[in-house]
Amino acid sequence: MPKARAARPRPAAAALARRNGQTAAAMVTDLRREKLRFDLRETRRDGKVVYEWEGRVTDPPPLRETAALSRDQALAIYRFMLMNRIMEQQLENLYKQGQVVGGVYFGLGQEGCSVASAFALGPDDWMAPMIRNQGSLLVRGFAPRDVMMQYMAKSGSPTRGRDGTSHFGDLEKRRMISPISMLGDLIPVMAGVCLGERMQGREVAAMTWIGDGGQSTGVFHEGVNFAAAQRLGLVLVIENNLWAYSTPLQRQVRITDLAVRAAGYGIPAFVVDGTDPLQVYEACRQAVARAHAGGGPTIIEAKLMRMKGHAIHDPASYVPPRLLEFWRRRDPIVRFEGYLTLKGWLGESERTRLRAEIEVEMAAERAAAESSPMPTPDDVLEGVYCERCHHPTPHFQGRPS
Amino acid sequence: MPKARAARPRPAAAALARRNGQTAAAMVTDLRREKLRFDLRETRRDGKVVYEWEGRVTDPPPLRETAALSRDQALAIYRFMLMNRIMEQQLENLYKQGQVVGGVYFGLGQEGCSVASAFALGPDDWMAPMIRNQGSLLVRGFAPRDVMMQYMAKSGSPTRGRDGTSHFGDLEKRRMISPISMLGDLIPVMAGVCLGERMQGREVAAMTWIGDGGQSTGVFHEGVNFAAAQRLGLVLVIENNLWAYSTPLQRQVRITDLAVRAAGYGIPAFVVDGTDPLQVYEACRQAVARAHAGGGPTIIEAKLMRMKGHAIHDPASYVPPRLLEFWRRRDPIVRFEGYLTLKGWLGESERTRLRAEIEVEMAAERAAAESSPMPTPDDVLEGVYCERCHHPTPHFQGRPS
Amino acid sequence: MELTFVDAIRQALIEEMRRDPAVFLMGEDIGVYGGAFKATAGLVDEFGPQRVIDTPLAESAIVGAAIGASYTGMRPVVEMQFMDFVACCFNQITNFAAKSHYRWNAPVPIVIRGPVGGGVHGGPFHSQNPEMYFVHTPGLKVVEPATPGDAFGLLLAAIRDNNPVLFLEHKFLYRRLKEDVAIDAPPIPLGRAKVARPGRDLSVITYGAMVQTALATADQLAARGIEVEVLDLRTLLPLDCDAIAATARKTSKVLILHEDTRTGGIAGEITAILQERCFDDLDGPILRLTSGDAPVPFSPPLEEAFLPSAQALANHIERLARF
Amino acid sequence: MELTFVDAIRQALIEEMRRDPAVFLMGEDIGVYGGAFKATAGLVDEFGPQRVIDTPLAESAIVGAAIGASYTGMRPVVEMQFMDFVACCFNQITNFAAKSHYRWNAPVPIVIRGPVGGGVHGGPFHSQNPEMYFVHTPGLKVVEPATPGDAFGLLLAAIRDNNPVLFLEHKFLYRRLKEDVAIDAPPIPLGRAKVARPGRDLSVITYGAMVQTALATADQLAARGIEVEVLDLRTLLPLDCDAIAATARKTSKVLILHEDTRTGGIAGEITAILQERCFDDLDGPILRLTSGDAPVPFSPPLEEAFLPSAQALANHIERLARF
Ligand SMILES: Cc1ncc(C[n+]2csc(CCOP(=O)(O)OP(=O)(O)O)c2C)c(N)n1
Ligand SMILES: Cc1ncc(C[n+]2csc(CCOP(=O)(O)OP(=O)(O)O)c2C)c(N)n1
Ligand SMILES: [Mg+2]
Ligand SMILES: [Mg+2]
Repeated sequence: MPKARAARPRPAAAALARRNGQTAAAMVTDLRREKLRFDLRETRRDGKVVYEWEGRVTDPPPLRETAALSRDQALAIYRFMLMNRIMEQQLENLYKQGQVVGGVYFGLGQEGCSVASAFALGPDDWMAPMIRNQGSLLVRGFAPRDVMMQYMAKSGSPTRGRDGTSHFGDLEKRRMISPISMLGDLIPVMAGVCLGERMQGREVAAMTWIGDGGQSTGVFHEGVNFAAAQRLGLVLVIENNLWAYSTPLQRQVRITDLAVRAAGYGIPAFVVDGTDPLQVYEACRQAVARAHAGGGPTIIEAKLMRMKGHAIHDPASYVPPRLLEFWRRRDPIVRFEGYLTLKGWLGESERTRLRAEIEVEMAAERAAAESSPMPTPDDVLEGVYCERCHHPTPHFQGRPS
Repeated sequence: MPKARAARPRPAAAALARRNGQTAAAMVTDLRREKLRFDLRETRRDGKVVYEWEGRVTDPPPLRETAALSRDQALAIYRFMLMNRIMEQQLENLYKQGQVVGGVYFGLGQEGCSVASAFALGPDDWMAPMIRNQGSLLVRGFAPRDVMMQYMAKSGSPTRGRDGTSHFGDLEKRRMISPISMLGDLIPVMAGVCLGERMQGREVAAMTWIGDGGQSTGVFHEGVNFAAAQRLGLVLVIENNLWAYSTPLQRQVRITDLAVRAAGYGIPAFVVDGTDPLQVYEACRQAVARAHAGGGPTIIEAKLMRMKGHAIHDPASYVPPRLLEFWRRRDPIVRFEGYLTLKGWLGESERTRLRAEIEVEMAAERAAAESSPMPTPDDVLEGVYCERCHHPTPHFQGRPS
Repeated sequence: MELTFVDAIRQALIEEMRRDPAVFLMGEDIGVYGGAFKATAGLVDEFGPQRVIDTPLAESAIVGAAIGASYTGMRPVVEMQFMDFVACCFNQITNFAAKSHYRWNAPVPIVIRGPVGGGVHGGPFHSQNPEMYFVHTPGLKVVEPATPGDAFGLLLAAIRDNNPVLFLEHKFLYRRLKEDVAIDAPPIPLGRAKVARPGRDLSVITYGAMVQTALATADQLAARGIEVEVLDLRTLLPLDCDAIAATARKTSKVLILHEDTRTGGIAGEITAILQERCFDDLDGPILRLTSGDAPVPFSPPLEEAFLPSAQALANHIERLARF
Repeated sequence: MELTFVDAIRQALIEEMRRDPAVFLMGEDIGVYGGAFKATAGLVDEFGPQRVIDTPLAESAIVGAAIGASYTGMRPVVEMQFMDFVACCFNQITNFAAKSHYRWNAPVPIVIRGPVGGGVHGGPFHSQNPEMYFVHTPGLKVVEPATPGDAFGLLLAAIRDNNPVLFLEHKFLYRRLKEDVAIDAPPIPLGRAKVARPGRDLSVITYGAMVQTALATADQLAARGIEVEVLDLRTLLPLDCDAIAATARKTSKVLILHEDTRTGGIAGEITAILQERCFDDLDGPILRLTSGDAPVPFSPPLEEAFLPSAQALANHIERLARF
């Protein structure tokens, strides 16, 4: 996480623009170097309905350079991506050993998007992860053991075993909101976070993610529109990974680029290659800056592919194998490694060392997670209500306007 | 209502297009002759927060000619518009005499839109009115007494006093669905009507309306997207009358033309002057034809103004008077009369005769409504369930595909 | 200060907003218009459009944004134009707000307030009593006052509470009740019922507008020698089980009265509590008088037959008294 | 045919779709994937993507479209991936579907089915029992079977019913129960409870997965000389009041068991019914054993403590038997 920055009072110009109800010019900026379409064909094979894909499996172009990232920042992103991947390998391992309660969700192939987006946030900003954003949790300062203990339902987990997966948060230190399972509901909540902050004199960014599936929900529309109408600093990353569970994009919507929806809210949008962390970072950086300036929400559509099933139990046999093959060539870690190598920022030996270092760290995290006991049920019915155990406190900086 | 037409089997081409998930080119067709914006200023007067409007009060351009309407059809639309207005005058009168239960809702200034849109439907098509679409009820074959009795909560009303206002329907004869109060919920329901019809071998249009207010609801988004994804013949007229109750458009959205939202669904849209019934008819006619051809949904944004308060109790003092003045010059009936006169389709004497004829008819309708008794409560708890009193029956024409 | 029921609510909002800059309002038409029932009339003039926010017509966004703002330390009070519309933000309330503190220790100090109930010919979508949807959702609190004074004092408490509170205002009372309200009195704690009328023969347990029906009927029956105790629940979640048990023990006979529909209404819950707590104290069956199991009909004669009447209440009481 | 609980549901869908072309399915991932729990596995292959429709992720659209299709004479069966998500289409169900016939005589023959309940460590959003939200909504029917045979027969009846039916399938049973199901048997009428085990000393009234708990505990207690009657409600709305009264009259002692949370749960309703109908027949208080008033916790030891256990049931029964 970048260093703390002084609180930003809302600039008067932005306030004026907001009061005048000025319409932002809606525009979609496409940062991609390859513009892909994935038209699946629904057909029958041996009497079964299946999807087919007839596109060509090609090699990806180089990443898109951005001036906004220093060497150290780029390497930090790389490290988080690696941690993300290795942590998920450990989770798979824990699952196979029967140490996980319920299922495991993977962000394989999405690490670059998850990490680079969260990396664009400042310490005053807020975020709320979705289930595949385990990388963003790491960026935000959570330890792999937190994630592991959530999956293992341990007493040491952030929710003390009350909830699982990435369903946790931290209001005080890390400014992270816990999601709920119902997709879309985070969006107005994050808009509300910006509203609350604004009323205390601060313009902040509030980042959350949504899938191609989740953006069909009504609450997506209500939330984005609310943020637009109130010009709140929502930064919404649509991770368009082509599938909502088993349902391909073309059964969900009649458009190809979900970013075009931004026009309907009068807000700007980006389309980025979600396997290129540089593009993701660049778009999110701009969106966050816009939020800080009181400019309102931004949508970033990241095109990528969910490289595993919906959860660990799902073999994803509905996915045409060649489609997976296409995306396997776009592994974000491999691509980013290529970039860093080309820049001379990452040598073979550093890479090996880093990987080894993370493996060691992860083993320690895992050991710590495993050593946490299961919760005891004595207080299972307590804490349903806040009986003055917490003290919600605003911190006003200047008058709310 | 136009004459009955043979059932339309769904054309193979459309089915193919649908199966291939072909994206419709999203385009907005603007039929207006004057492109207006209404930027209100929120300010203070005598310590009170008020809205001001600084635009100029101008005269409207002539209506936009359409070849699609014959003289008889144009006169029929005119007649319905007049009926709509005179019926609402009677309703106001009934209210003042204390004969109405609850409030009355008016479509003053919106008659042209309400009537001309419903006029574009065929007998196999479906519709569901919103509260200001009392004109469309008349077009669909309901009698003024039906509307009056609903407001008076009479036993003879279509709902036998169980519900009020335009909350009624008719599954068998008029293919009209009763709305509920919660705005937006009709939209997926009407999509479902198209789906049900398609499964029985028919491509139909299902028309409903929504306000600038109601289109902020989540269920609007879910419904339009569902219709687009399934290419269902939803014809959605957005009556953008600049106010949702007391809330001006610019507090609801950060866009000026709600029709731009269509692009986010990959469907076509029209923008029309809602006080010009010819434009409204032309757009709806095309949308209905598209629905019949299996082409999917269309959005029609009609720009107009609610010329009274939200309901009869609301003096609408939040509306800047000059804004009302501007729109008073765009009275749809006056404008349409001008057009019909110019065409030589309506002379002074015919106009007087027609008005008198409707007045007489309306007095008779009113007398009939007044003579209906209030309901008796003997069966107040009955009919909550359908205990084989009705028999939902599909009528298959060809195989569902 | 002499205040009608709705003005007591308005006054409570004003007091809290003056006292605490963390309190703000969101809802449809609550600003310049002052709300469909004028519960926020003039508040935008005093507190400005930044603290009295006219929102888009989108209940899930409103409640969602309130939850989000509350996470930053604010105390949003949300108006539903009619409480019937909570069905449009049901997920935000029951899954986001209600489970937040239990799951991850994050309190959600929001109030969702608005008009409920029938008797004004609002029809099926403007007359509902949605309390049981929320009484059955752990993590929420549910309040329904019966007098201007209670409305005032309970709303103060609801706003200061750290949990999501549904504050249900019976619209029949808005302008029909008026009383002197001490606006400097402390909040009335949530979770405490009130004996609205003491009596020895039989207890009527009720809340909201039905308290008036119960009191009127009790007066009537007193003339015939039946002394009815009326317990006004005031808070429906958490229920004041002690007060419920106390009145049952005192009179040995209980009738539960509610305007909400019958099956699954709160009468069942109270009956179960009494079975668990006071089985040996009861001299007659626990009875209930409620609306019928149907949507609320629009037409006056229908609605009148649908709602529990004073006459029916008197009959029930007399029957139970004879037991 | 030997069928697991989930396969009995699948088979019922197949039978109805073969019998009646008006029946079709909508839901998330029910087509090629066959549903999150495989309740529709292979159905898209037999009936095609036009009758087994994979929808966008949008519960209000799905239920809304089902309502619309039903107005044209179709009989849609909608799957909620988890019944917890009904909160996202609450308005369509409770205000559009439930009130349609009463308001304007338009029946809404739809079924909304999907998995409910805990015991599988699904956490707060994949374990809920939402029945009371719907039991308290006039115009709906609510069904929750406890055996494969009942699941099959009741689903046939639900699909043929002209009203909106919530069909709740306890996911704990999906693959744990298996029995012979006569797929040519007639539908099992909605609204009729079943004596799952006759007994003379005490009645346990329950439904869903708790029927298994009740039966196991009853067997255990029989060894200690307590003969427990187990009444499986099967339909929660409309409740089979006659069967409820009959078992109470027979044994004179009633315990109500449900997995749903306590306050506002169906135990209250049944208690109220018994007070009204059987006050003089009861020899002890009507007791209830339920989950606690909290979200369903995720971790196994927490969830186990949260859910009603066989041990707690045995204790309650013994206590009541001694009364
Ligand atoms: C409102 C709601 N409905 C249904 C579900 C069940 N569900 C969980 S994930 C999922 C698919 C989500 O797809 P997408 O949003 O594209 O996210 P991805 O898994 O691809 O990251 C579904 C249907 C849910 N969580 N919330
Ligand atoms: C979901 C929902 N929320 C709130 C309301 C209360 N309400 C009724 S009409 C209205 C304003 C509607 O504005 P608009 O959609 O623009 O329609 P208009 O009255 O201008 O025709 C509101 C807020 C409602 N009916 N439904
Ligand atoms: Mg996806
Ligand atoms: Mg409007």
